[in-house]
Amino acid sequence: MTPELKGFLILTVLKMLVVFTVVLVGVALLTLMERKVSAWMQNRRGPNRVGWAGLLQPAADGVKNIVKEETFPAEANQLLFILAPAISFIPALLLSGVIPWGAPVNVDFDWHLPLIGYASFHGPMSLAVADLPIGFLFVLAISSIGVYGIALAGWSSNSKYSLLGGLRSSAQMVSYEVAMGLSLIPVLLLAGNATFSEIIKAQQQGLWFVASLTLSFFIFMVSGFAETNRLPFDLPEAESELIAGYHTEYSAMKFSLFMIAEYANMITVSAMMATLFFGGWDIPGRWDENGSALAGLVTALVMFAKSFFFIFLFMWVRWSFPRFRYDQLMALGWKFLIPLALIYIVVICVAMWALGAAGIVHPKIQGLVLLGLNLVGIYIVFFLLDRGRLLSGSYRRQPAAEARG
Amino acid sequence: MSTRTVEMALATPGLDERGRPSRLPLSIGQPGDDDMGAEHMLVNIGPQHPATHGVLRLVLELEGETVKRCIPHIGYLHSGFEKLGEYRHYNQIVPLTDRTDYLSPMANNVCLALAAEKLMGIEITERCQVLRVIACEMSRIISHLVWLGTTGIDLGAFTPFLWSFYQRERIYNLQEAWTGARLTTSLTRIGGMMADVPDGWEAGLRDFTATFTRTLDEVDTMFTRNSIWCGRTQGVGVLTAEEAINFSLSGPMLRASGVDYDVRKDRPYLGYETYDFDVPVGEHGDIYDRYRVRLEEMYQSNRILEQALDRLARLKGAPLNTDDHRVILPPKGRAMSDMEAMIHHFKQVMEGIPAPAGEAYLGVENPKGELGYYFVADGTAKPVRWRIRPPSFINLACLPKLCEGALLSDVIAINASVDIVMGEIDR
Amino acid sequence: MGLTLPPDGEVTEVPAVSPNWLTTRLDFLVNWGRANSLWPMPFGTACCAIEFMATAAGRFDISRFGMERMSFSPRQADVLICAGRLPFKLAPIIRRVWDQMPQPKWAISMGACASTGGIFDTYAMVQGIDTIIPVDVYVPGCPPRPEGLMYGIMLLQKKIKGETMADPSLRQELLVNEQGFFVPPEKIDEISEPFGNSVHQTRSA
Amino acid sequence: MTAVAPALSPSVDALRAAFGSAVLRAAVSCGDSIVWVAADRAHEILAWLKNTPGQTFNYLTDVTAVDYRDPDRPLEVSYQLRSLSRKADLRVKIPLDKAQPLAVDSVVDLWRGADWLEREVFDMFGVTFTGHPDLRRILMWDTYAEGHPLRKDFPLRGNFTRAEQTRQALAANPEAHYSMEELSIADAFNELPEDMKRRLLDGQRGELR
Repeated sequence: MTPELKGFLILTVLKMLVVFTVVLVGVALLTLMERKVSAWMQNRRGPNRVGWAGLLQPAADGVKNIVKEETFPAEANQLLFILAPAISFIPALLLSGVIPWGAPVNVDFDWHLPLIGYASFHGPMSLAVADLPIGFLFVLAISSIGVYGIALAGWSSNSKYSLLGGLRSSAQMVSYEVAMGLSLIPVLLLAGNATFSEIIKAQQQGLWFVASLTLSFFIFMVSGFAETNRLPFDLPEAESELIAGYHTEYSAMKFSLFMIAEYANMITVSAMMATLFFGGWDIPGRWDENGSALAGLVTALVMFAKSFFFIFLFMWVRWSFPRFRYDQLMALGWKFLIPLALIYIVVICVAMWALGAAGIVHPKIQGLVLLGLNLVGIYIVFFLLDRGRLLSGSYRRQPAAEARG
Repeated sequence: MSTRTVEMALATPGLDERGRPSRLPLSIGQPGDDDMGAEHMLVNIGPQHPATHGVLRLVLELEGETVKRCIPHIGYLHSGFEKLGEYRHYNQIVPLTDRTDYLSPMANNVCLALAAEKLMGIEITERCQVLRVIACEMSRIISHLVWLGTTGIDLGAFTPFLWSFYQRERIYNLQEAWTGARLTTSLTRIGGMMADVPDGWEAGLRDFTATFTRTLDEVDTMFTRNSIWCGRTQGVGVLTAEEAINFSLSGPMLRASGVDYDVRKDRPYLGYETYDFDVPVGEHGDIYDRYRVRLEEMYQSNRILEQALDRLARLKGAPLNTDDHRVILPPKGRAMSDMEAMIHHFKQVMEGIPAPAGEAYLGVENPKGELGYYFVADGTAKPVRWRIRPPSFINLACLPKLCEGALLSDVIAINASVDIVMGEIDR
Repeated sequence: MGLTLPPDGEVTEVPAVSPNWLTTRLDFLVNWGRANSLWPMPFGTACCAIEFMATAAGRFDISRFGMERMSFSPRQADVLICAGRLPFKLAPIIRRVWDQMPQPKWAISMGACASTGGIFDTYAMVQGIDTIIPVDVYVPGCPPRPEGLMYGIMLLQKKIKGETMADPSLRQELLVNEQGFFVPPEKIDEISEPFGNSVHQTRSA
Repeated sequence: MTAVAPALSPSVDALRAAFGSAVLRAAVSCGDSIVWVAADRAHEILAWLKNTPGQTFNYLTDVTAVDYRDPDRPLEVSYQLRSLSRKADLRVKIPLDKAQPLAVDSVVDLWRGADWLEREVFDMFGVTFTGHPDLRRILMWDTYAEGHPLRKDFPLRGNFTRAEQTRQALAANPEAHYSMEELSIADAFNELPEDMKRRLLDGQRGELR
């Protein structure tokens, strides 16, 4: 093993430790944040008895769940029942490995370590655990594994509520996976690369993709909400209908794993939204290219802030909206988002070709042109076509005349 | 050709002596049914379920997520109110009425007092009437607030529940100041009230009426034009006017179907004919119209409250209780100093107020619908029969009809839109 | 659980549990977690359920204790709060919900009806849910004010903090034969005071 | 509450003209008009009241029954009718001799709202409503063995001891509260095997196994 490889491995392990720790601690804090945010929206206080301002609440929950009795329904398929939380938990963590959490940092070391020997590393180090050349496909592939966990949980519990939750979840995930994938194709077209860091570079050169691909961002965001099973798409665990949906029969730590997976998914999707459409760790002004540790830290903070905003958005939406009905959810996915994404791909392709033919090659100008195109598109989609009609499913009517008698 | 019924947790099929299954499959599939269509699942919702508003139990026969049949099972909160009432004096029944429809206790108290007064032929004073109107309309507001919040939860929106409970707490404060209890008010007595409102109470209620509609406006902003909300509620659980009448529905359920019937307008009591208010009537008979009707009713109740407060100010110092010594206890001071008054007090408390033989039915417009108390008396101080006409019991009876062909999520929404309270249904 | 009294004259030896430092620390940690993360299973039936909702709502806000996550699935619940009256028709349901809850579990009987039957001394009502499930904290009132319920919750927290994992009897499940959980009537009378409208009235008759 | 002495509803005279001796008597109590009719023609009379122009009692407010403290006095089933358009009320009462089997014709075919109300009267008083599509107990469970709670011969605390009540309640399988037969009785009755039909007609449904 060469010293370079050793250095690379050491750094990777370190990065893994840091990222996974941060994500898991983040998940714990997010559960608290969710409770605090909801309390804040609902004229309440939220947990504030344990630790300072309730900061230890997730710890108390965790301790309690670890020492709580694990129940196994008598008729459940024991193997799958145990496997299901793990299947939904692992992909959620894996996904956080490919997100670049900050600008590359120049690392330069040459160490002699006991047991390992010489290890050295020179050059820029990506702040993703693995900046895969197929990062993008990796995300799509792994995130669709998560649905197995939920579907298996629903099926193996041998409970009707769980079964319905699992079925709903499978249908929902499959449908929105398509929309999500399609919505990302314009990003690929524009970036010309599937690596996250390259996508960020493309946004640095041009505009952030939220400007040049606004509709894509919209589709991705909606699908992201659906993929994470968050309200208004939380049908698999619709509390008022299916008690707790697919995890009705789960107790203690197995149940916690589902919760951790949900919040980890939320972090990942938020980070992807930030990466793909809001320039990732990019700060306008381009001063972060020197690769210093300070730049890495600042960009990581910026990335964190962007993701945090989307996480907050998740919670904001959750505590504001009613839930979709199953057929409306399907209608939204198949009749609205997927056709829209397909049309949008065509539009972007044509626009790119036209830009190329017109000789406009400067990325910023290209982005501005696309922004104009998107504004037109938004107007058409939201103000001419939709106005809430497509969501109403099979039935719609004019707003009822004033109900006063 | 499969006519299999999926029964997973419901029952183990038993065998009779001859070894045949003693329990029949739920659906007898017709020859020619396609395989997919013939496979039904039986889902049991409740009695302990977040969306059944208590202990209602719904057995749903599902085909996929479509409800083929909905069979409500009630009685899980049957406490024997009517039987208990036969062992109580008329005034002792008042605390029981708190606990039937516990979402609007004061309106129930008022209904009981009115029915007993009708039975005994007692006139109440004008100030008492105004105070009872205030009690009824406060109850309507808090009951509808709970409805609004819980329906929001059932449809997935949690936040309005807490907003509406915040306003409910304000009414609780007023109730507590008036009656000493937050929920079980026992406000009325036959011929009058348990107590007059305390000093400064009107100002508190005025403050409430002036500000609480802000919450309604917020909810209105959140829901009324929300496309998810409209999609979930419009065209779901539709009942036409004829069906609604045939099902004996009452209250907002009936009015949302387009029947302009309100006990306050059509058979006025407590001088409701002299108040200026509108009765909102829907036209489609779906959940959305029920929502609109109830929301508007809260605004209208607010109007009534404001008018009643004006009258209350005019009637300051007027007598509260009727001057009928058969039913009204002598003042405490006299009972403590005057022998006759004390004997009278003692006899009235211990022996109760005898009602003349006869019977009386009186219906009032409760938040849930027409609440009717039906007394049969035989000349003693305890009723032979105390019958509650429970509006939500009768409204709920149309649930199987409303749920036909709906989706599972719709059943929850429909059930919420009926606005049931199990204490009243099961009694 | 209080339902098994030793026969007269027999002295039961309490096993001397020697609390060493590690187990007490562990007990402290575990009890701290359990006491501060009591997810309620709201078994709300009647009026008390409304007060329970008020407790969960803004002004009183049960979420401060980390209890705002209502587990409507008994599998994830820690404390069953029976809020409201319990008719006989519902008795097997609450027993089943209780059986479905994983250990450790506690029960709060909220309100007079759940604790004793309250004013409903009728043919339909269970006279106190402690004839059905073991109860840890009784909250009196008809209905109890939210403050009362919160006091009950805090009492339960105090009780939990005094438990030790070394005592398995705390987590013993009551015997359930094929007829379900059943306490003989004479036992009920023996350990309960006269109640109801008359001093001659007992729990069982 | 009004000072004007209330008069008997004009519907009573119309009923007397149409049905003669089937109208047993009529009275006014506290302003409500009450008419007693014979049980065997009750359904006919109620249908007439609902459908005849000029009567149009299209709204069934309530169905209930009264068991008097006097054991010789007949049990009365009471229908509270209302005409929404005319704003008129009428209470129709059917006296039932307690020595005979208590049975009345069901009015569910006239008012769907009578469905649960009649079931409740059946449950609480033991009055059988002939022709009711799904007559079974509604508030108490199907195997409830103590009797009909609102009858005067039923003690307030029930016929059994508390211990026995608790034991029975806990021994009950919650699923047994509704059996498959009950669920499918409404529309699958004709497909049932003969012996089961007979058992159901005898009222043996919902037995615990």
